[in-house]
Amino acid sequence: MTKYLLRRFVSYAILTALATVFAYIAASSFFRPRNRYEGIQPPISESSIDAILSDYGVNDKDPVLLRTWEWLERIVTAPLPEKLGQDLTNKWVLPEMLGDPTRWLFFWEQGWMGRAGVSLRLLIIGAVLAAVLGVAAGVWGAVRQYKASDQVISYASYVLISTPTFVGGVLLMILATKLNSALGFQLIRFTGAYTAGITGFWAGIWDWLSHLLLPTIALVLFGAAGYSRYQRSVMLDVLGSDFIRTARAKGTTRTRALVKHGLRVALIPMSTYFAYSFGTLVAGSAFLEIVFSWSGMGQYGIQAVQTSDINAVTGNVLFSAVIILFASTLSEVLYAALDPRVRV
Amino acid sequence: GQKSSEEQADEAAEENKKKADEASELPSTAWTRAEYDDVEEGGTLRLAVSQLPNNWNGSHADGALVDRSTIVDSMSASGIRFTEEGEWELDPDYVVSAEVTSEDPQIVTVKYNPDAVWETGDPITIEDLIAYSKALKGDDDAFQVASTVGWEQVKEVRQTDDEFTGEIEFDSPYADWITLIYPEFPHGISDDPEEFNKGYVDENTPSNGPFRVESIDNSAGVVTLTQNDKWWGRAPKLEKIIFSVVSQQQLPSAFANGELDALDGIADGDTYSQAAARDDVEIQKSNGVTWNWLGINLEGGKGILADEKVREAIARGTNREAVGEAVVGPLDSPVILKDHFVFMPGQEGYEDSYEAAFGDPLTFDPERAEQILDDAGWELGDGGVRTKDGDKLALSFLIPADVKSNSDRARQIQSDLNEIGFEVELQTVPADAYFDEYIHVGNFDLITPGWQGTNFPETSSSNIYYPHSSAQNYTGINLDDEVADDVNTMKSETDEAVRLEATNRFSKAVAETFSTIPLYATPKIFAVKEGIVNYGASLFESIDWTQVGYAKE
Amino acid sequence: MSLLSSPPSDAPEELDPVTEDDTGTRRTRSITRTQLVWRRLKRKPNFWIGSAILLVIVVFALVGNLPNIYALNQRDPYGFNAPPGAQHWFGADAIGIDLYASLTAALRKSLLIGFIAAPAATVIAALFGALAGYVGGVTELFHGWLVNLLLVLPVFYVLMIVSPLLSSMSWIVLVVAIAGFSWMIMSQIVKNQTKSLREREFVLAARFSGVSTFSILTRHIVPNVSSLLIVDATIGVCGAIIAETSLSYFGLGIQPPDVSLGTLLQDGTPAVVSRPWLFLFPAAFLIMLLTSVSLIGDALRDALDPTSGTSKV
Amino acid sequence: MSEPILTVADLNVTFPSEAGPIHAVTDLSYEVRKGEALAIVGESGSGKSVSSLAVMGLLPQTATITGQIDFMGNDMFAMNDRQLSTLRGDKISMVFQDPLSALTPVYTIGDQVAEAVRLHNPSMTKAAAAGRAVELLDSVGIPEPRRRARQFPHEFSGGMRQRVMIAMAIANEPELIIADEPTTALDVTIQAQVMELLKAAQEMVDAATILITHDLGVVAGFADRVLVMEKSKLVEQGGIDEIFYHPQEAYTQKLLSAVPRVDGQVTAAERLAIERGEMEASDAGAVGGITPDAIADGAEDTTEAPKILEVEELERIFPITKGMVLRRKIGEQRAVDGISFDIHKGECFALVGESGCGKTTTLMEIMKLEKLQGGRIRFNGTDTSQLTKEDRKKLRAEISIVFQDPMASLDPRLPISDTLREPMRVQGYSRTRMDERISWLLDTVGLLPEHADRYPHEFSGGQRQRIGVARALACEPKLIVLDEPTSALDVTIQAGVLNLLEKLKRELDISYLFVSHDLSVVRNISDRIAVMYKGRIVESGRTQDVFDDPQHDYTRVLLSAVPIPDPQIERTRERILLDRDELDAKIAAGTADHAAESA
Ligand SMILES: Nc1ncnc2c1ncn2[C@@H]1O[C@H](COP(=O)(O)OP(=O)(O)OP(=O)(O)O)[C@@H](O)[C@H]1O
Ligand SMILES: Nc1ncnc2c1ncn2[C@@H]1O[C@H](COP(=O)(O)OP(=O)(O)OP(=O)(O)O)[C@@H](O)[C@H]1O
Ligand SMILES: [Mg+2]
Ligand SMILES: [Mg+2]
Repeated sequence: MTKYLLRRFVSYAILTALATVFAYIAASSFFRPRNRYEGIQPPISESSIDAILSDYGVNDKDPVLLRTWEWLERIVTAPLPEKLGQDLTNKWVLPEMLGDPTRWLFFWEQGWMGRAGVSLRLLIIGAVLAAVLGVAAGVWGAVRQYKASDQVISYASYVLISTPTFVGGVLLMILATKLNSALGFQLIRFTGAYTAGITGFWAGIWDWLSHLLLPTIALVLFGAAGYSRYQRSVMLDVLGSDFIRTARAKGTTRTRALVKHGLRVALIPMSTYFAYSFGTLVAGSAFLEIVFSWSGMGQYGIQAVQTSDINAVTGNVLFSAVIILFASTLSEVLYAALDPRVRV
Repeated sequence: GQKSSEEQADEAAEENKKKADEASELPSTAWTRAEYDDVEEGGTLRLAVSQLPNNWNGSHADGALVDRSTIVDSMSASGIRFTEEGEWELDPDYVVSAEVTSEDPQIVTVKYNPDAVWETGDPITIEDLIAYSKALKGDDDAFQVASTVGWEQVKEVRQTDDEFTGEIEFDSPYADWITLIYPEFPHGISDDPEEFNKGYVDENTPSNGPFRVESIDNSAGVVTLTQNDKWWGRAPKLEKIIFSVVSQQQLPSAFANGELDALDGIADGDTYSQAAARDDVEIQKSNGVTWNWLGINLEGGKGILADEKVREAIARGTNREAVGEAVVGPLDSPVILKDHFVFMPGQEGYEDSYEAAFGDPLTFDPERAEQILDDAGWELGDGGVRTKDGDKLALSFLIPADVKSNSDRARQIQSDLNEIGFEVELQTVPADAYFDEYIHVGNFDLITPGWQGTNFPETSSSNIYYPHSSAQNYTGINLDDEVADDVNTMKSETDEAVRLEATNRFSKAVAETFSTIPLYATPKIFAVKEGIVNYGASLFESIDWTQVGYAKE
Repeated sequence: MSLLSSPPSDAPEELDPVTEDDTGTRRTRSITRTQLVWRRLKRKPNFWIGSAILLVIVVFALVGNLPNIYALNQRDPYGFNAPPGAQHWFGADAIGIDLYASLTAALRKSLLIGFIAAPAATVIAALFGALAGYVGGVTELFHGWLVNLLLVLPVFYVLMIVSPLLSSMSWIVLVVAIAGFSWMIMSQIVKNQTKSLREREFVLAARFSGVSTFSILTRHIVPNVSSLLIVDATIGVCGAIIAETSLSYFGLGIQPPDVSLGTLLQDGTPAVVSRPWLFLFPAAFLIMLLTSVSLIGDALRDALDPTSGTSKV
Repeated sequence: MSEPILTVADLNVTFPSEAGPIHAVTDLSYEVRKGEALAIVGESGSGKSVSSLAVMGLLPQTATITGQIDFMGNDMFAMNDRQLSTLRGDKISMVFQDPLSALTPVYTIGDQVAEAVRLHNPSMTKAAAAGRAVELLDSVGIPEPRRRARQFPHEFSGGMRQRVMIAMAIANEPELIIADEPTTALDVTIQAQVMELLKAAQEMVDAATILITHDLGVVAGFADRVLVMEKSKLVEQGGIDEIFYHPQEAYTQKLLSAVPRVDGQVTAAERLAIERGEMEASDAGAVGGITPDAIADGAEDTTEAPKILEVEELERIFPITKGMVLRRKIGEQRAVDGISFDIHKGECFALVGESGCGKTTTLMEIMKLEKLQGGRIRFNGTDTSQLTKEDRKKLRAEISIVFQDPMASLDPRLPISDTLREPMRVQGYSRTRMDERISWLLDTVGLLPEHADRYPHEFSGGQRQRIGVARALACEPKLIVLDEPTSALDVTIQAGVLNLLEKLKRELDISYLFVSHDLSVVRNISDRIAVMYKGRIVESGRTQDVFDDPQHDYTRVLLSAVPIPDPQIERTRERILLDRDELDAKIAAGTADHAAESA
C-alpha cells in the first residue's frame, strides 16, 4: 500500500504538472489580457500596456512558447511565493491563494488565510454537515420508504435540488432579512466573511458565526438534498441483504442493525462521492462565494477566466488539481479502509 | 373585465405623462443637507464596492477603477470641488489661489495652502506637483501611467516664490487646466518608477484628506478608514468609513439586511423595490450622468448601414420612450430622453441637438421611418423584410451575455425595427468579449451600451466621435474635416460662452450622422439610511467628508 | 439420442417436479429481465404519477403556446411587468414579453438539454467506469487520469477556450459539454463498485461461461449498481438544466432571444420580491420536472431491485 | 414430559409473486419442549426455512403471516422490536441455511462474533468479548482462531463461514437454537464436532434444538423427534424411531428409501420394504434412489480414456495481512499447496477433504483459465496459461461449474430465466431453443416453469442449488466442475440429480470434478477420489479402494465420521477422533501413512 500510494503520488504529480502546463499554454494562446487595458477611457498608452503586460509575463506580443519557457524558468528559479507570477490584480498568485503559511495554525485570526483559507473556512463545516445530514436523511428515507416522512424528505429534496445556488442564496438572504427584522436584531449577517470594525474576542466569534450561518445553511441544504437521494438509494439496496437479517438474529435492534451493518456497507460507494464532491466543492463553489461575497478560490477562478488573467487561471488549475488529486487519493484510501474486499 | 390593448396603451401613456410632470425635473443633488454643527460626532458609515483596487496608485494603469475613486474620495484631493450645478471651485483646504496668468503660452499660477500635509507629515508642495507632472507626462516609459490627457500638454511646472507657489506652463492651451493643479501623492512616489508602479499594490498612497486607511483586508475584501490625525482642516464628524466588497447579486439583500448604510447606483426596479422595502431608509434621486445609446456601425450590416437613410430610419423607428420606460419606469422615475452628445440633461448648455439639426425633435415615428426607407428604395419583400438590389435589410444586434438590461433594450429595439421592415437578429457574446473582441474591432451592426458622463464633458466626450481614428469612435463616423476646429475650441477655449457654442455645433454635427442614437439618461438613485446627512445622490456636487455623518436628534 | 437438441421427454421419473404452488400455469416461453422489470414497473403508482406529470410538461412545452395570443418573444408594449392575469396568463417581464410563451419555449430547450445530457453522462459514467473497474490495468489508469483531468479543468474554462474555435455555440455543443463534464464522479463510484463486484461469484459464473466483457458489464455489473445510476440520471436532468444556466452566466449557454428554464430562473431571481411571477413559474416547472423524473426513477429503481420492499428489518 | 418452549399453531406464510401468491407454509403446528431435539426434514422448498424464519420474526416484509407463535410464554407477533431484540440471539437463535453471504462483509469475523456476545452482556468489556469470540471460533473447529478472528468473511472458506454462524448462534447459550442445515458445507469430521457441540449446548442448559437438515444420518444421531414436511404442509411427526422404522406416510417412506449410505448396508427403509416383500433382499444395500446400473457403470475402469484435465503442482497462496488502510503482508496462507491430479474423459473425479483445505480454491484456479501463481493446468492437452482469447472462449463452452454458494453465484438482479439463458446465449442458441431448454432444465432439476420468472432470493436454499446445477448443464460441457452440488437437496431430489449426472456421463462422455462432503454421495458417484488436507492431496486412488482400505490417517478419520441414517447404529457408534496436532506433526515428519506423492 505504501508503495501503491507512492506510485500514485508520482502519477498524480505528473498529471498535475501536465494539467497546469496545459492550462498555461491554453490560457496564453486564447486569452488576451491586453483587451483589459485597451478599453479604458481615457486610453492608456500602448507602451504602458506593453510594459505592464511584460511585467506580468503575459504580453501577447511575445510568442506563446517563449512565454511558456520563461514561465517554466520562473517556476524553477524564483523564490517560492513568486513561482507562479502575479495575477492581473498585482498579487503574487501563490500567496494570494494560500495566504501566509507561517500563520496557518492561527486559523481563528482574520485576514491571513488567502483565498484557499477563505474557501475552506466556508466549506469545511458546511460540507461535513451536508454529508452528515444527507446521509441521515437518506437513511431515514430508505428505512421508511414511501411512508410520510420519506415523502416529505423526498419532495423537500426535489425542491432543493432544482434550486440553483444563486437562486437559493438570494432566497435565503431574503428570508434571513425577514427573520432579522422580525427578531428586531441582526441574528444573521451574510455579507462577506465578517463585519469590519467589530472588536473583542467573543463579539468577533459571534460575528464570525453569524456570517457563516447563511452560506453554511445554503451549502448544507443544497448539498444534503443531493446526498440524501444517493444515500437513500444505496441504503435501499443494502436493506434487503442477508447480513442485516443475520445482525437482527443476533439480537441487534432495528436501528443498530441499520446503522452498524447497513449504513456501514452503504457508505462504501458514498465515500467516493463525498471525497470527490468535497474536492470539487473546494476547488470551485464559485456561485456560493459570489452570491455571499466571499473572496475564495471559486470566485478567484471565475474572475480569472472572466478577466483573461493567465497566471491566476494557471494558479487556479494547479490548486484544483492538487485538491482533486487529494480528493481522489482520499477516496481511494477511504474505499480501501471501508471495503476489505478491495485490495489495493 | 379585460381591457383592450388600446385602452391599456392610453392608460400607460397617461400614467407616464403624469409621472414625468410630477418629477419633471429631478434635482442635481438629492441628499439631505445639514449644517456642520448639526451633525453628530462619531458614527460609522458602511458602504459597498464591487472590488478592491488592483493598484492603489490612481495614476497607474491598474489603478483606473471607479471603485478606487469611491474609496479614496475622502483621502485624496484634487484641490477643487464641484457645486451642485457642476461648476468647480477651489477647495481652500488645499489651494489658496489658482488662475491663468498668461494666455499664450498658457500659464497657470497656483498657491497651495501651507498647512496641508500628507499623511506622512510632509508638507504638500510644488515639488510634489513637479514630480507628479513629469511622471504623468508620458515621456518616461518606465512609468506605467493610466492617462496622460492634459499632462502631455504641460511644458513645465516650476516653483516660484516659495515651496507652496508655482507655475504650470502649457505647450498648447488646455481648457480643463484646473484638473492639473494638484498632485495626487508625494514626490517620493512620482520620482521612482518602481515605487510608482509597484509601491502601492497593497496599500494606499499617503492620504491628504480628512480620513486615512486604517486597515485593508484583501481576503475578506474590507477597507476601513479612520480619521486622519494629520488633517489640518475642520475635524470630520464620522469616526470610521468601511468599504466592503459586495457582489452584484448580493447588494440589494445586503442593504436590505442593514449591513450597509447606503446603496448607490440603483439601476433596476428589483433592486429599487428591495432597497425601498427597508423601513429606515430614504430613497434619493438626482439626475444622473449615465446614459445609454444605440450605436450603429457605419461599416456594419454588410454595407447597408453606410446608407445614412437607413440609419435615420432606425433612429426614427426606435421607440426611445418605451425603451427608457422599461428601465426607468420601475424606478419610479420619469424617462428623460437625452438629445445632446456632450451634455447631460440638466447640465449647463444642454439643448436638443436634433431639433437644432432638423428643426424637429427626434420622436418615435414609424410611418416616417418607413417612408424614408421607401424613398431610399428599400422595398417590402417576403416576410415583411425590405430589400434593395438583392440586399436584405438584415442586421444583427450585439449583446453581452448576462447583462439583462442590455438585452432588454436590444429586444425592444429589435421588435421596433422588425415592424418597419428590418430583420434584426440578436447575437449574444460573452460579457468580456463584448467590447474587446467585437466593439473595439468594429465587428457589430447594432449595439446599445452605456456611457458615463463626466464633470468635464467638453474635454472628455469628444473622442467618442472624433477623430475618425479614435479608439472610442466605435461607430466609425468621420467628422474629421467638419468639427476639428470646434473640438479644438472645446478643449482649449477658456471663455465659456464660446466653448458652449462650439460644443453645440459639434453635437449637432454628430446628430446629423445618425450613428449614435442617444436613448435616455438613468437617474442617479441612492438608498441611504435615515439620518445620514450630506451624503447621497448627486449629479455633480462633491461630498465634503468632514460634514458627512448622522444628524443630531 | 442427443440430449441437447431436444429436451428428453423421459426425464428421470424419480424427479417428481416440485409443485408446491399450484397456481402457476405452465408456459413454454420464459420471460426476460426487461419484460419482468417492465411488468413490475407497471405496478408502481409512482411510475404512473411521474409519467403523467412528465407528459403534461412535455405536452405543455410542445403545444402549450397554441391557445396563447402571444408568440414567443412577441412584445406587448403595454404589458411591461404585467402580473399574471387574463392578458398575460403567467405575467410578463420588464419589456412586456409574455412569460407563458417564453416558458413553453424554455421548457422545450431545457427538456432537450436535460434529457440528452443527463442520460448521456450516466451512460458514459456507467460503461466507462464499469469497464475501468472490470478490466483494470491501463484502462483503469487512463480512466483515472481522464476523470481527474476533467474535474480539474472547469467546464466553463474549457468552453471559454474552445468557444472561439466553434463558429457558434449551438445547443448541441452545450449538451455535449455538459454531458462530457458531468460523468466523472459517478464513473469513479461505478469503477470502485465494479472492483468489488468483479470478484463476486455471479460475475465469475458469467465469466466462466464465456460471456463477453461487454455483456458482463451491461448485464451484471451495471444493473447491480443501477440504483445509484438511476438517481444520478434523474438528478442529472436537473443538474444539466442548472449547469446550462451557469454557462449562460459566462455567455456560453443559451442566450437571448433564446430562453431556457435556467435563464428564465436566473433573470427571475432578482425579481423574486418585486415581480415574483417571473421567478415562481419557472421554478415551479423545474421542480415539477425533477419530481416527475424522480418519481419515475424511484419506481424504476424499485422495479429493478428484486429485494425492494422486502427489507428484513 | 417437560413443558413446551415453543408452540407454533396454524402457521401460514404467503409470498406475493408474479404468478400469484406462493403458499410457503400452510397450517403448520408443532411444539418443541425443553431439552428436546426436533428435526425437521422434508422436501426441498417445503417451507422448512420459511417457517423457522417466521419463528424468529425475520421474514421479509412482503410475507403475509397468520397463526400463532408462542415462545417461552411470549406471543412473538405481539412483541415490538426492542422486546424481540432482547430475545433474539440470547434466548432464541438461528443458524441460517445460506450462511455464506450472511456475514457483513466489512467487519472481521471476530468482531461479528463478539458483537453477538456483547449485545446480550453489555457489561462485558470489548477485550473479554473478543476473547470469548476466539474461544467460540475454536470450539467450532476453526484452526488458528486468534488469527482467523481478524480476517474478513471473504477470506473464509464456505464451511468456515458456516461455522462462524454456528458460533454466533451458540454464543449466549440460548434456550432454543434453530439450526437450518448447519452442516451442509462441513466435512464429516467437523460436522461431527459441531453436532457434538450443539448437543453439549443443549444438555448444558437443557435447551431445545430445531434441526433442519437433509442429512438423515445426522438426524439419526441427533434428534429425539422428527417432523416431516412436504409441499408447505406437515406430513407427519413422531419420535425418531417411529419415523425411521415405522413411517406412516408415503412421502416419508419414499424419503427414507432414497437415502444413500456409505456403509453399503441395508437401510432402515429397505429393511422395512423387504419385510413387506416390496423389495428383493439382493437389491438392498445398493444405495437407495441411485439406480443400480449407475453403480455398476461407476465401477468401470475409466483410466484408459484420454485425459481431459491435468493439474500439476497447482499452487494458490493468499497473503495474510494486517492493518486497515495500509495493509501489510505478514505471512502467507498456502490455500493450495502444490497438488496434482488428472481427470479422464467420462470419469467422475471426487475431491474430498476437510473444510477449508483448499477445494474451492483449486476449482477456481482451474476455472479461471489464466496464468497461475504456481503449477500448470492442461485442458485436452493445452496449457491454459497459454490460451489465446479465442481459444479461451471456445474452452469456456466446454467447462462449466456449479458454485458452492448457490446464492452468491446467482445474479441477484437477474431473473432465473435469464441466468439460465446466459450460457446458451453465448453459444448462440436460437431463442426458441433456449426457451425449450429452459423448461427442460427446470423440469430436470425439479423446478416449475413459472419459477423462471423469479429472482434468486425468492427461492429456498435447495431450489437455488438446483438452479446452479441447471445452469451448468445448460450447454454441452465436456467437463463439469461441481462444488458441493447437492448439499442443500433432500435425498429424493439429490438422487435425481445424481442419476442425471450419471446418465450424462454415460451417454455423452462428460467428465466431472466433484467436490463434496457427503461421502456416501461421493462413494456412489465417483470413479476416483482424492483426499485433501491443508492444501495438499494426502491420498488418492479408485474410489472403491480408498473407501475399502483407506491408507492415510486423515482418510480413516474421515470415513469413520460419516453418519449412518439409522438411529440404532448411530447411537452406538464409535468415531475415531481427529487429533489435528498429532496428524500435522505426522505429516510434517513424513511419517503419516500413505504420502500424497502417489496421487
Ligand atoms: N422471499 C421469498 N419470496 C417468494 N417465495 C419464497 C421466498 N422465500 C421462499 N419462498 C418460497 O417458499 C417456499 C418455501 O421455501 P423454504 O425456503 O422454506 O424451503 P425449504 O423447505 O427451506 O427448502 P430447502 O430445503 O430447499 O431449503 C419455496 O417454494 C420458495 O420458493
Ligand atoms: N480471498 C481469500 N483471501 C484469503 N484467504 C482465503 C481466500 N479465499 C480462501 N482463503 C483461504 O484459503 C483456504 C482454502 O479455502 P477454500 O475455500 O478453498 O476451502 P474449501 O476446501 O473449499 O473449504 P470448504 O469445504 O469449507 O468450502 C481457507 O483457509 C481460506 O481461509
Ligand atoms: Mg431451506
Ligand atoms: Mg469451499
